[in-house]
Amino acid sequence: MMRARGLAFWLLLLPPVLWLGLLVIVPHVEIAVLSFSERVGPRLYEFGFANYLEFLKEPLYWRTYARTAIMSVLVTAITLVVAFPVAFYIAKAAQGATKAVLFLLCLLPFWASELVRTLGWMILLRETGLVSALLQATGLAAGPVELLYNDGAVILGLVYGGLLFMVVPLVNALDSLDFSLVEAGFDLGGSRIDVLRRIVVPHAMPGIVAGSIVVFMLTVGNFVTPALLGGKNGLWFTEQIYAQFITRFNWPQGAAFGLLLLVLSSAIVWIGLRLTGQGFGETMRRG
Amino acid sequence: MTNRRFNLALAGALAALCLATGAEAQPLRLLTWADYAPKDIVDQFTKETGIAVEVTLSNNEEMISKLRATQGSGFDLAQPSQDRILGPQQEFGIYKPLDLAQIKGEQFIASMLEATKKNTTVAGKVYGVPHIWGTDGLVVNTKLAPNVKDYSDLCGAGLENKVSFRTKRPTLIAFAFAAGMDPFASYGNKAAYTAMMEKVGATLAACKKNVKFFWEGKDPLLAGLRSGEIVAAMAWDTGGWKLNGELPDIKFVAPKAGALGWIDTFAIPARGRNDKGAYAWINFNMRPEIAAKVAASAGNFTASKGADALTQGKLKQQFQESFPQAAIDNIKWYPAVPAGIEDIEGKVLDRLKAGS
Amino acid sequence: MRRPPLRGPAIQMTEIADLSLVRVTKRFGAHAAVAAVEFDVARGAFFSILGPSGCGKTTLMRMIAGFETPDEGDIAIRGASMRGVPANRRPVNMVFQNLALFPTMTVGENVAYGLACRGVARGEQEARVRAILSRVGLGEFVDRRVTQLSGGQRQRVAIARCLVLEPTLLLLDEPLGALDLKLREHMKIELKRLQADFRTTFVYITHDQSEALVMSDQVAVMNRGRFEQVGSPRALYRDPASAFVAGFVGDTNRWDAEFAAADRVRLPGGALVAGRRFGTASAGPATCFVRPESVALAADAAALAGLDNRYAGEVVSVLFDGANSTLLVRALDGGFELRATLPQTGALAGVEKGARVQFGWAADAARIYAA
Amino acid sequence: MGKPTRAWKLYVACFYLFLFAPLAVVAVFAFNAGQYPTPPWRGFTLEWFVGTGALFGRPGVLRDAPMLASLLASVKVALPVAGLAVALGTANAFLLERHDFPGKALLANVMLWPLVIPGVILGISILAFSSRVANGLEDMLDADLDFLRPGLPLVVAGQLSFILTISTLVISARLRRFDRSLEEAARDLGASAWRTLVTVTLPYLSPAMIGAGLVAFLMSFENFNTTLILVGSDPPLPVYMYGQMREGASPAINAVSLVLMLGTAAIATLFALVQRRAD
Repeated sequence: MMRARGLAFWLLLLPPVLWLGLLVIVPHVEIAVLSFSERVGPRLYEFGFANYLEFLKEPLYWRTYARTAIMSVLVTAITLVVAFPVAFYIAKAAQGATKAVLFLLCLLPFWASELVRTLGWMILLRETGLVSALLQATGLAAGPVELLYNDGAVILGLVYGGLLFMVVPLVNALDSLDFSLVEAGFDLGGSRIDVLRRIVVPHAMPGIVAGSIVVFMLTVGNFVTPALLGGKNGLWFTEQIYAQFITRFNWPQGAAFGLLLLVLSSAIVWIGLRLTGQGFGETMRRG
Repeated sequence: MTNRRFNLALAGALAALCLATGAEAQPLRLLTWADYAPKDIVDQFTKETGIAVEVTLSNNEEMISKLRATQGSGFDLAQPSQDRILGPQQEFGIYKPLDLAQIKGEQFIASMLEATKKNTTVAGKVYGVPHIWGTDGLVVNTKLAPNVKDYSDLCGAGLENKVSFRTKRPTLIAFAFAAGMDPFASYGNKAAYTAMMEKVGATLAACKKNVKFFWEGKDPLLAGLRSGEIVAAMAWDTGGWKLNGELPDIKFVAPKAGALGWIDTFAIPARGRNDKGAYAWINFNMRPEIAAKVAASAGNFTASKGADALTQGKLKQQFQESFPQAAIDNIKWYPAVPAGIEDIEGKVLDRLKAGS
Repeated sequence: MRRPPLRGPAIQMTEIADLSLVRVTKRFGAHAAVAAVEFDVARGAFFSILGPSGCGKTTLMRMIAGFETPDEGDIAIRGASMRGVPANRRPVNMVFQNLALFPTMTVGENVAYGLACRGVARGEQEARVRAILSRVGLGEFVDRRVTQLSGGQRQRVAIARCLVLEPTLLLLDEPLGALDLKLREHMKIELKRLQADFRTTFVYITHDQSEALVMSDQVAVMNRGRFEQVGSPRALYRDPASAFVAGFVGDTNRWDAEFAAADRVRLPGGALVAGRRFGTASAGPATCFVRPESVALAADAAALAGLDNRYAGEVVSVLFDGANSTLLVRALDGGFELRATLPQTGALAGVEKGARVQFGWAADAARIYAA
Repeated sequence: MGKPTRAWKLYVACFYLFLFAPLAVVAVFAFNAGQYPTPPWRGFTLEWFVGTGALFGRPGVLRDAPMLASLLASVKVALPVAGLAVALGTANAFLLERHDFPGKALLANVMLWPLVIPGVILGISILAFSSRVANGLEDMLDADLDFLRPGLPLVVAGQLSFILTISTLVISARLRRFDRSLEEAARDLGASAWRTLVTVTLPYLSPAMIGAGLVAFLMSFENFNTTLILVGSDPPLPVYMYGQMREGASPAINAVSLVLMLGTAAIATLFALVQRRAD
C-alpha cells in the first residue's frame, strides 16, 4: 500500500521489534544457551548436555513431564465435553435476552482472579469444608471426607479454570451455524449422533481448536491450581521449573526444564492443528 | 503519521520505568522471617534512628534465590541460617563481608558469635553474625501417640495419615541421624552423601502413608495438631511449647537422635545500599530488651547476651522439661552447607513430593 | 489507436477554467488506469464523468482531490498547478461515495470540521454551520448524531460539509449510489438545485447515464482510462462519437454487422440496414445502433413508406412499463430482433404477443461504427 | 435438538451452579465470624474487612498494611502495563494494518507466540536474560541497574510481553474495520495528518483502546505465573495472596478476594459499557 517508507514506518517498526526481540526471542535464546551450561565448579560453567541428561536419568522429572502432558490433554478433553452442551445451548437453544445473560454469566467468574477461584474450591473440598459438611449432614458420609489434595481435585480445578476459554470460542463458532443445516441433517434421515458428528462438530471445528489450544496452554502452564489443590503425590512440571529457579537456584537446570515444557506445549499444539487442519494464525486470532 | 504520539508515549514510559527504579535509597530493606521484625520494634527503631524499615518475609531458599536473582541487590540486610551462607556465597557471591568493628560484639553470647563467625567465613572474611536460634524436634500428642520418641517413630504403625513433616532438608538430616548415620560428616563426600540421602528418601517414601500433609506454613500444622488430625510432627520447639500451653498433652520432644539446632543470622547482601542502617538494626536488635521482645514474638531464643534473663518463666520451664542436659548436649548444630549438597537433597525431596 | 484530445465545445476561453487537466496519466503496474486525459471545466459548470466501473473515473477524481499523484501530466485549479499540493491544501472538496460522515461527531461537528481545520473562530464557525445547514434544509439537525439521519439527510450533510468551505470545486463520487431508486430520483433534482443555488463548480462521477444526463452541463464519457467524448448531454445522445458512447449513453439496439457499403451494413441474419456512418472505414466488421424511440411501428406497411429501413415483424413480447413501454419484435425475414418504444396513445397501444406489425426507421437514425 | 430437552436444561443449570459455587462460598465466608473460612457458620462479622485485629489476631484487610502494600504494588504494575499495552498495541495495529513490508506476515505471526508460551517460561526467560544483561552492564558501567533485577519494572516487562499481543489483536481488529475514506474526508476538508489521526481515527479506535486497556489492567492485576518469577521485594496482590494461602486458610483471604472480585466486576462492567457504546 504505502510504497515509500517514511520515518513513521521505522518508528512504528521499532516497538514490536524491541518487544518481540528483547522480551520474547532473545530471552528464549538465553534460556536455550543457559540450559546447555554445566556447572563444573563454583562460578564455573561449561557447555554440556548434563541438564538434559539429568532430565532423562531422573524418572521423577520425566514422569512429571509425561504426567503434566497427559493430564493437560485429559483436562482439555474434559473441558471440551463439559462445555460443548452449554455452548450449544447458548448458541442455538437460548433466545434473546436469556442468551445474552447466559453468555455474560459464563464470562463473569473468569474475571475473578485464578487465586480466588482456587480458594473457592479449597473451601468447598477440604476435609472441614462445605461439601464434606453437606455429605455428613445428609448422612451420605459418616465422617469428614477429604476431597482436596488429589489428582481429581486438580483436574476439577483445571477444568473449571478452562471452561470460559472453551465456551466463548465454541459459542462464537456455533452461533454462525445455520440451524436449517441441522434440520436438513435430520430431514435426510440422520440420527442425533450423525448430525452432531457430520454437521455440528465440523462446523464448530475452528472454535473447538481455538478453545482447546487456549485451554491446553493455560493448563500445561498452570501453577496455582496444582500447587494448591494437588496432594502429596502430585507435581506439575511448572512446579519443577519453579523449584529449580527459586528453591534450588539451579538456573541451568530450570532453563532446560523450561525449554522442554515449551517444546512439549508447542508440539502438542502443532499436532492438534495438524490433525484438525487448522492454521495457527487464524486460530489464535479467533481465540 | 502516528510517530510523534507513540514516540512520546514510549519515551514517557521509559522515563517512568527509570524513575520508578531510581532514587529513594533511604529505608532499610530487610529480608527476614515471619515475626522477626514485629511492628512495635520497627516503630521504635525508626523513632530512634530515623531510618524506615521495609520488611519482606521469606525463608532460607527464597532468600538465597532472590539474592541470587538480583546478584545481591534489592535488600540491605538478610537473615539466612548460618549454615546457608557459605555455599551460596561461594557460588553466587551474594553477600558482602561484615565490618565487625561496626557490630557491638559484647551484646552477643560469645560462644554463639564465635561459632557463627567460624561457619560463615569465606576466604578469611566473616559474612554472618547470629540473631535467633532454636531447635527442630518432635511435637507429639503424648496421649494419642505415646510411642513417638524419635524421628523414625513418625513412620511407625498405627499412625497412618496422622503425622506431618516438611519436605525440606531438615527432615532429611533428621531421618539420617535417626537411622544412625551422620550426614554432616559426609558433607565433603558427595557420592557418600548421595547414597545416604537416597536411603533416607526411600525411608520417607515408605513413610508417606502416615503423612497427612507436608506442612509448609505453621498455621495448618498447629491447627492439625490442635484438632487431633495430626498426632505427631517434626516441628520446632516453641511451636510445641505454645500448644503445650493450650493442650498439656501436646509436648515438644527432643528426639533420641538429637534435636537439630539452627541459628538465623544477620548478613548484608552484596549490593546493599544502606549498610549504616543495617548495622544500626543489628546493634539495636541485639540489645537485651529488644532481643527478648523479638524472641518472644518469634517464639524462639536469641543470641543476645542477657536477654534470656528477661524471658518469661513459662518458656524457661518448658525448655528445661524438653531439654535435659543430655538432650542439650545431643543437639546437632548444622555445619555450613557446601555448594552442591542442596542439589542432591533437592532431588530426593522432589521425588518424595512427586511420590515416585 | 491514438485519438487527438477531446475538448468540450462550450468553454469560454476568456475565463480561466476552474479545473484543467493536461495529459494526466496514472499507471498501476503496467496497467494505465488513466491515460493522457485532458479537459477543462468552466466556472460554475456541472461537469460529469460517466463511465462503467473500472474505467478509471475514480482514480481520476482521486488525483484531482489529491489522494493520488499523476505519473504524468498536470492538474490545475483556477490556473494554479496542484503538483505537490497535498489533499488538505487544495481548494477542492469531495463528497465520498459512502459519504464518509464522521460517526463520532454530530451533524454540526461534521460540518464545522473543515472550518475548525482552517482555524475559523468558534463563533463564526457556528454561524456558518447554521447558515449552510438551513440552506440545505437541515437547520434543526445541528446536534443530531449523523447515525440518526435518513439517507437523503446524510447526503445533504455531506454536501453542506464541503460547501461551507466555499471550495472552487466540489467533487462528487457516485454519491447517489447507496440510495434507493425513489430517493435517487429526488436527489438528482435536489443536487441540480443546490448547484444552481451555490454556483459552485461540480465535478460529478457516475456510472449511471441517467444521473449524468439529467444534471450535467457537460458530460465526459470515459472508457478504459480515456475520454471517449466530451459534450452536452444532448450532443452525446444525439451524436455519440464512438460505438462505446452510442452503446453507453441512452437506451439502444445494438447489432454486430458487416459493412456492405459505405453507409450500409448486413446483419448476421442477412438483413441490410441503411444508416449513418461514423469514422472512415467502409469495409469489414461494424456495429450498428438504433434507439428504440427511433423505431416507428405501424399496423400496415403503407404508414412507413417514407423510411429507409422497413420490415415486417412479429411481436415476441410486450414489455409494459407505462410511458416507457417497449415491444420486443422479431423481423420475419431478417433474422434479427429489436426493441421499439410503444406509444401508449397510438393505434398499437393494445398489441399482444404474436401479433404482426410493421416497423422501420430512417437511415439517419441508424448509426454505424467500424468495429 | 432445537427445543432443549429437560435433561439438557438441567445440565446447563448444574453447569452454572458449578460455575458460581466457588465464588459464592468465597464471598459468604468472608463474613464468617470464625478463625477459618469453613463451616460451621459462626455468625456474621465485618471484622475481616475493617477489624483492628483485636478479635481474631489479625486486622481486617482494609487495615492490613502488607496487604494494602501488595495492592498498591499491583496497581503500580497494572497502570503502566495498561498504558503501554494501549499505546504500543495501537502503534502495532497501525504498523500491521497500514504498512506493507517484507516479513510482515512473519512479524504478525511472531506477535502471536506469547499466547502459546506458558507464563512461567516467559518469566524465567526474561529473568535469565535481564540478569545476564545486568551482570554485563553493571560491571561495564559500574552502576546498579535495579530495573533489570527482579522487581516491579521487570514484572511490568514480563506481563507486557504477552498482554501486548492481546491489546494488539483487539486494536488491530477494530482498525481493520475502519473505513479509510473517513480519513480521506478529513484530509479533504483540510485536516493535517496529525489532526486527522487525533480527530477521526483515534476517536474511532477509542472503544477498542479503552477495552484493551481495561483488559490489560485486569490481566496484569491477576497475573500470577509470570509475576511470581519476576517479583522482587514488593509482591503484587496475587503473589502475596498465594503466600497467605499456603500459610493457611483465613477469612481474611476471603475478604480480600471479595474486594478483588468487586473491583474486577466494576472494571468488567465498565468494559461491557464501553463495548456496547462502540457498537
